[in-house]
Amino acid sequence: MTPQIPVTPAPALPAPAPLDAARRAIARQRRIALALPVLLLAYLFHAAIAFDLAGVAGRARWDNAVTLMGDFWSYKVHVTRQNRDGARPEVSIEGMRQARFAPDQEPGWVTRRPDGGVDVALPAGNEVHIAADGAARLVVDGTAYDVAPRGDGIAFDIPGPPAWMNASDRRLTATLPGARVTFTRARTEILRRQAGWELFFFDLQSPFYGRSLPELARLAVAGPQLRPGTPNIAAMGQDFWRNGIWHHGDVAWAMFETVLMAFLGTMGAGLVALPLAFLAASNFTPARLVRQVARRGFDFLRGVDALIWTIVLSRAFGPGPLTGSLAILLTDTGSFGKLFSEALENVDGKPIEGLRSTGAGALARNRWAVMPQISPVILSQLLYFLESNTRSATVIGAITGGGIGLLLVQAIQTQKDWEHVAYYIVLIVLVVMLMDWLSGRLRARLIGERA
Amino acid sequence: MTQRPIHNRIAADYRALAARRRSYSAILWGIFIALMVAGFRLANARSAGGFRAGLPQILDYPAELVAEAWSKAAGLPGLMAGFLPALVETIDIAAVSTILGALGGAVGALLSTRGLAPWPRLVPLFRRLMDITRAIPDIVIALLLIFVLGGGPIPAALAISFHTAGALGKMFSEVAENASLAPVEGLESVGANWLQRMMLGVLPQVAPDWLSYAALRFEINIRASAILGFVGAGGIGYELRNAISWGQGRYDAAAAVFLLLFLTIVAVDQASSAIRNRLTGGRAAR
Amino acid sequence: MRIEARGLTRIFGATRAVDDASFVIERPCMIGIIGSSGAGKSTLLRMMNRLTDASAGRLIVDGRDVLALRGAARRAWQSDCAMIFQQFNLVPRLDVVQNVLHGLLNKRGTLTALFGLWPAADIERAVAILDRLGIAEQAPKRAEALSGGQQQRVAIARALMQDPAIILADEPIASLDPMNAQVVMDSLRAIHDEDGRTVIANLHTLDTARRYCDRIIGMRKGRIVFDGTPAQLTTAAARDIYGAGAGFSEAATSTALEPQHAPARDPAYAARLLAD
Amino acid sequence: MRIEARGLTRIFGATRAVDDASFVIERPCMIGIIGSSGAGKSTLLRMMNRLTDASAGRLIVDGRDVLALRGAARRAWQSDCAMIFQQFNLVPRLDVVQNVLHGLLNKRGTLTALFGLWPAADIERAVAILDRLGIAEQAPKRAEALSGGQQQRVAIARALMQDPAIILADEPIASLDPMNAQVVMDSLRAIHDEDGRTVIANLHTLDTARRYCDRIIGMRKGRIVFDGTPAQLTTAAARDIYGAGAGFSEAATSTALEPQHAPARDPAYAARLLAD
Amino acid sequence: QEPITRFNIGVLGGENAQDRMTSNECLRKYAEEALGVPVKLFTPADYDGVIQGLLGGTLDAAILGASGYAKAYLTDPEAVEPVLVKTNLDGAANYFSIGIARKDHAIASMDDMKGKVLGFGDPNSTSGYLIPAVELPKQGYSMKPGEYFKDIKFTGGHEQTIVAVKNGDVDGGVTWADGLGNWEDGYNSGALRKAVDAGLVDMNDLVQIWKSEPIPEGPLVVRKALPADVKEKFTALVAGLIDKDKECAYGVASGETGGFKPVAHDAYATIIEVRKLEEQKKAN
Ligand SMILES: Nc1ncnc2c1ncn2[C@@H]1O[C@H](COP(=O)(O)OP(=O)(O)OP(=O)(O)O)[C@@H](O)[C@H]1O
Ligand SMILES: Nc1ncnc2c1ncn2[C@@H]1O[C@H](COP(=O)(O)OP(=O)(O)OP(=O)(O)O)[C@@H](O)[C@H]1O
Ligand SMILES: [Mg+2]
Ligand SMILES: [Mg+2]
Repeated sequence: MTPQIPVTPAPALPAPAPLDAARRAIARQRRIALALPVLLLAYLFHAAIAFDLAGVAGRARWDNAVTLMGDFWSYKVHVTRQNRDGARPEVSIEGMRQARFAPDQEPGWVTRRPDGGVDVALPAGNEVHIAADGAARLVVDGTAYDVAPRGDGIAFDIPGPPAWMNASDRRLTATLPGARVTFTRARTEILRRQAGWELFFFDLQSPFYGRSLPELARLAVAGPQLRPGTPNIAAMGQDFWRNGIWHHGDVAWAMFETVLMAFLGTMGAGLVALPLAFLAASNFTPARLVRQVARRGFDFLRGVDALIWTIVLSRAFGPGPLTGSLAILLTDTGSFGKLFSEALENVDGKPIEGLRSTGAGALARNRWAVMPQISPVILSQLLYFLESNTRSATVIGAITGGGIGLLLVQAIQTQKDWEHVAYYIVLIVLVVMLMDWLSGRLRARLIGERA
Repeated sequence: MTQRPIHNRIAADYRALAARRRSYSAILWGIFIALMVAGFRLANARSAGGFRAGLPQILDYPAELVAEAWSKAAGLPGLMAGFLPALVETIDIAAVSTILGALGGAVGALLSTRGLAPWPRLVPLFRRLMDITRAIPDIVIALLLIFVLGGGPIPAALAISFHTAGALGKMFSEVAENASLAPVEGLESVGANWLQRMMLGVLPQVAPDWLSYAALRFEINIRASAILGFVGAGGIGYELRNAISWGQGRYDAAAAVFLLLFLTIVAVDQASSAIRNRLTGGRAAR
Repeated sequence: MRIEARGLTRIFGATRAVDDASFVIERPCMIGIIGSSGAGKSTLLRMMNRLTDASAGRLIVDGRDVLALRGAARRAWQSDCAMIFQQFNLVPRLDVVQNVLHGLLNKRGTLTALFGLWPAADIERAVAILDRLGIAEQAPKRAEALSGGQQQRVAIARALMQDPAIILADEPIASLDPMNAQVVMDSLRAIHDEDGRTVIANLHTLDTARRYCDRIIGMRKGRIVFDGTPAQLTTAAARDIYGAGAGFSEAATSTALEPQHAPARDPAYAARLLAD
Repeated sequence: MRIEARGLTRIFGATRAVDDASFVIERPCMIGIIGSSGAGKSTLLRMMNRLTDASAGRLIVDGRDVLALRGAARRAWQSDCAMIFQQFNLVPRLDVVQNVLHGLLNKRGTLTALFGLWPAADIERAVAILDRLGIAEQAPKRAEALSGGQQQRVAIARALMQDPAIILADEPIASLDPMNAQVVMDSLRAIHDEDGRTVIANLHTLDTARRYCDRIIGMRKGRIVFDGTPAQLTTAAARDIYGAGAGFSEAATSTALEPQHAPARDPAYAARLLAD
Repeated sequence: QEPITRFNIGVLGGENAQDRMTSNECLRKYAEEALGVPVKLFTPADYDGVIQGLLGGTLDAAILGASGYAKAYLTDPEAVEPVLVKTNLDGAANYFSIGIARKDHAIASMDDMKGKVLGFGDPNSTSGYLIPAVELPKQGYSMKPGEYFKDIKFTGGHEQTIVAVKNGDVDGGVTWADGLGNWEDGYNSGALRKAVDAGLVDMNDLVQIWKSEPIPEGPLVVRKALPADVKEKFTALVAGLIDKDKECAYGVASGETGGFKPVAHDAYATIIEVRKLEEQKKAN
């Protein structure tokens, strides 16, 4: 297509003014459009340097991340032999005393020898054999390595240990695919990684452990009572709830405690803040001083984070959900006070004047002309905060209060049970999403607002 | 006299309606009060200290802190100056995470807003993803990242960004939903690609509201980054934790950090609400 | 009831919004107050209802100065002296009946007022009044869902609910279209005719004042410059009130639907309104 | 350029918005599409511009089916086939020149538009086009600050900036007052006359179509029921298109400023427009 | 003194909250039997939570760290009194601060740390900061950053210190161990042992570069304001726990133990002095 429009620039233009104006307009836009990203990038660059991004990237332990990710969905079975007393090797999950396998429960890859020794099969065809006297033979890719505990260390004869082996005369660690084997004079330990959240439903003490789903379903409706006197379905519920490893009952309580803190804190703050908000609203409190005091009070309550309030209050109320609730209550009284007083300042004065003209008293005016106007604001703020406080309550609990946050943070800090961490995170995310959804629904129902 | 039955019927209907409404709200209030009372009693019972016993002691701790800080008041300005770098780090964390989070949120919002999304079928997927990022408390991400990256500001900034992206994404998307599609369609008709349509057709419309939400978020993120300091993610929160957990003897430092943090939060709060008011011309952002 | 204003004055900063206004109302009648914008009409009515305090002067009603009342006595006077506003001043989110019942807030106890536990008789009366004004069907709707004319009638119903001796109306039809304006003015007139209440209405159009009122008060710059019957309100007098030049045309202030239309003194209509 | 529509069809749920529409445009001309609301006029144009996908049919332009184009090729076609909307569809917060320059989005890189890196020649051309449409003075203003008629001319300027072979206009004057409507229609006609571009405009008034178009297509319930010259469009034919009874009066669809006004084929005016 | 209506025990330690609850559940039961009032366990996340609880009177008993006891004592000498201390299997009631470094960094002792970076844990920790910060300068290693060590960093906790040493973020670090058992296992208990068991480090890669004087184990404290008979009963219960229920005693002591033996305030006089010293240093 050939342009048929006769476009001959400058000379034909009647006046250069519009063109100049247009050029200036474009130039201004160009300045803004270029300056903004440049400023942002410059700032981020500065931050990257201030934060030592390069150094951190260099020091990042991606292998830790891999371990962590792996631990999220897998567990380790420990086979441990105490070399001191020559005891029988024990097999347990994550080395936990409560999760020690009874002889008949032991996994198939552990084979007991009649003489008291044990053979352990590892992934990728590797094997460990431990003799009754503690002397061990490690077979990796068909090559055998012998290690024996001694009085002052361990004895082995391995010229040029392979890369997966970390050996000294006191300790030998073999990091193998899906397994780790450690020898010291005190103990020989084999860890084998298995996928899944073992014992999630029933712990080893439960008669329902190790049964398949169809089997459990059958037991639930019919079949012999595995715990005489209790129907199987009830026994299953009890065993699940009182699971000694995953503590579902306690976790549920902790989760509930977290939601409780959020609920009490938010709603309590709403109740406290509402009357106070009138003091901070210029159209209800003409006295400047009172208003300023109220406002600065709100700023103070809000400016001190809930977490710090928790610390301040823990002296008076001790550990437990009460402190957390009150801390949320204090902070949110500040937030609500501000929000509500803003809502009050924005109320339409006409209905109030209408009521005043009928001779209605101040109480009646506030009840019938002010409340109907601000109640939608109040309600939607309350519900909005309820959801976000569920998250804050997790953090508060993590630091002093209790609840699921405490379980989570401690599980992370002790760096032991990552699958529990994953469990808690999933629970928290689900509950927060549920609260989000619920508060959206309630808002939509009660105020008729778009959810 | 013929109207009597008519307005009697209306009055009766209205009375029935009012009674229904009243009982509905009475039930709601009843449930609410019952929940509050039961919840409070439960919390009271599950706590080490009781509400009643604790109330008179509520000022013990602050009094202790203030007393010590007061007795060493002369040193406070010096202490505060000493904590400035940590404060700057906290603010940097908040700023970086607000920027990154806002960028992420903007992309998330555009991907998950009906009418704008380049892949309309994936809208629910992106929405759920944002719900999830929003639901994970930043402290969790920070703790996990500390495990990989070591302590310091970067895990904190990443953790807060992650959460911010989800939170802002939702708000941005609400704004974008109300944006007029006419300019977008206009641009589509000239053959503009998706990026051009969004940047030129949507962004100018939503920018004031988006910026105002981002300003609000910056304020929230300052607190968040101070809090993350508590778990070893650097910044002023770390100093505060050290001072506070040492207890007596270092309450002056605690007071200094606390004052600094409080003043910052109040200043940012005021600044952000001023910015928001200017951007949205008085429309409250939330 | 005798109402006497003596030297009513209200000063806002440097402006004398109402300046030494005096008049006597011997018996119930319908009074229109006219005047250009800023003449002080609203301020005068607001002083009478005690929404605005007077700077000086007295308002003597049946022998006592209502401007001196305080607290509960003042509110009791307000409940006896209803006010209707240009912008209706209803509570938009509440339903019509609740808005009407607000007229009783002064008379019922605190509990009723706080929890909205209205006696059945009150509700019936509210609906009856709404019916009288032709909007009973709207009773359960939210006030905000109604048209302007309907909302103003709800406001009138609230005023009637107060069962007041005097109804003050501050430009009741200024926000309404001509059609609704007529309905509202007809209602006010009927209230005066049938219930014998004094109605004082600020009006911004001459023809409305002429058509509906027994007596017209003209204000200019805060002062009462005219007080007489519609017949006495000549174009020259009007020009005086509005401070207008010779080019003044009455039509400029008109909002009438049909200028020829007669005031609503239709006996049949009055009978129907009286029926409750 | 030869444009041929073959059996264009678009189905929304159960509605056949456009049903088997076929026509051929052999050489540039100005075409008006008329039909009552919901007849499928907009859908037809939107399919041609590829804003809406067709359910069936082909649109063959110079031998290739533009409905089959995807991605960049599709956008290239769109840039060759400008569209003007009833609601202008400008970016309200951006200034007029930028809105006009958007016509080049498909031809210049994304970065150019984002950072305002427009070549000087582009800006000159944009201003020249604005000048041709008589709104050069508005160039630095925000689009939202302009009147409807001016905004529509900005939209036309954007279309011209695309330098398209075809201009589609979807009820370009429906939101405008008669005065502005005429200016806009005059501009469209001038563009056809002077540049030789094909202009296809949905029009909701018969007289506009008659006055400005060389050819009129009538649609009814998605189908093309009329295709001919204005002369062939008798009142009976119109009645057919609008599915109206004998009471049908053309005036009902008229928006003309003065019905007697001659089409804008005033040579002096044309010369002025050509001046740039 | 009025009789108590309930008895709250605070439980501290490096275990996660759930495990702490489980391992102290038996103590709770015994205490309920002995005292005849409801007994509850609380597991705040850090030292401070327990100390605040004791100071505020919401907790009645707890096992504190030595430094934690010092803090409680310095804040309010009338709040709590130490009654018992846990002993190791060998009967000693001590543990140690241990300096560690990477074997391949050619650091064998603190003498090799000159100009290197030293990592501490939490500044509130006895072994992770307080003790080394006092002992090292006495041995001639100045604590002022830049004087002897190139820098001194707080990693935030024992686990983090170990990881930091392993990653090379710091050249040496200080953490705790009971000093019993073998180095290659990370000793019998302590932060090192936990890290080794978790697979975070391999002891082959680490060397011990320093060991502190014995640090007294933290005491079991009870609130001073408690009625004397309650104190007596509870003390007697814990003191006799090892004979009554060995498993339970292990759980309460969070590890193998030789039982609990009486202790008095004097045992912590040094720690309190150290803490005061540290405070003064901070003040200057
Ligand atoms: N609250 C107030 N504060 C200050 N000045 C006021 C106030 N109310 C009224 N005025 C002033 O008093 C004068 C009279 O106002 P008023 O509202 O009574 O006039 P009006 O006759 O009702 O006018 P309009 O027809 O515009 O309602 C005006 O100059 C107005 O500006
Ligand atoms: N996006 C859509 N989804 C569903 N139905 C649609 C859509 N767009 C148009 N329609 C339907 O297709 C039919 C034709 O619509 P179209 O907008 O093309 O008519 P029109 O002739 O332009 O009418 P108008 O003069 O009102 O603009 C109508 O029935 C309309 O409801
Ligand atoms: Mg007025
Ligand atoms: Mg259309």
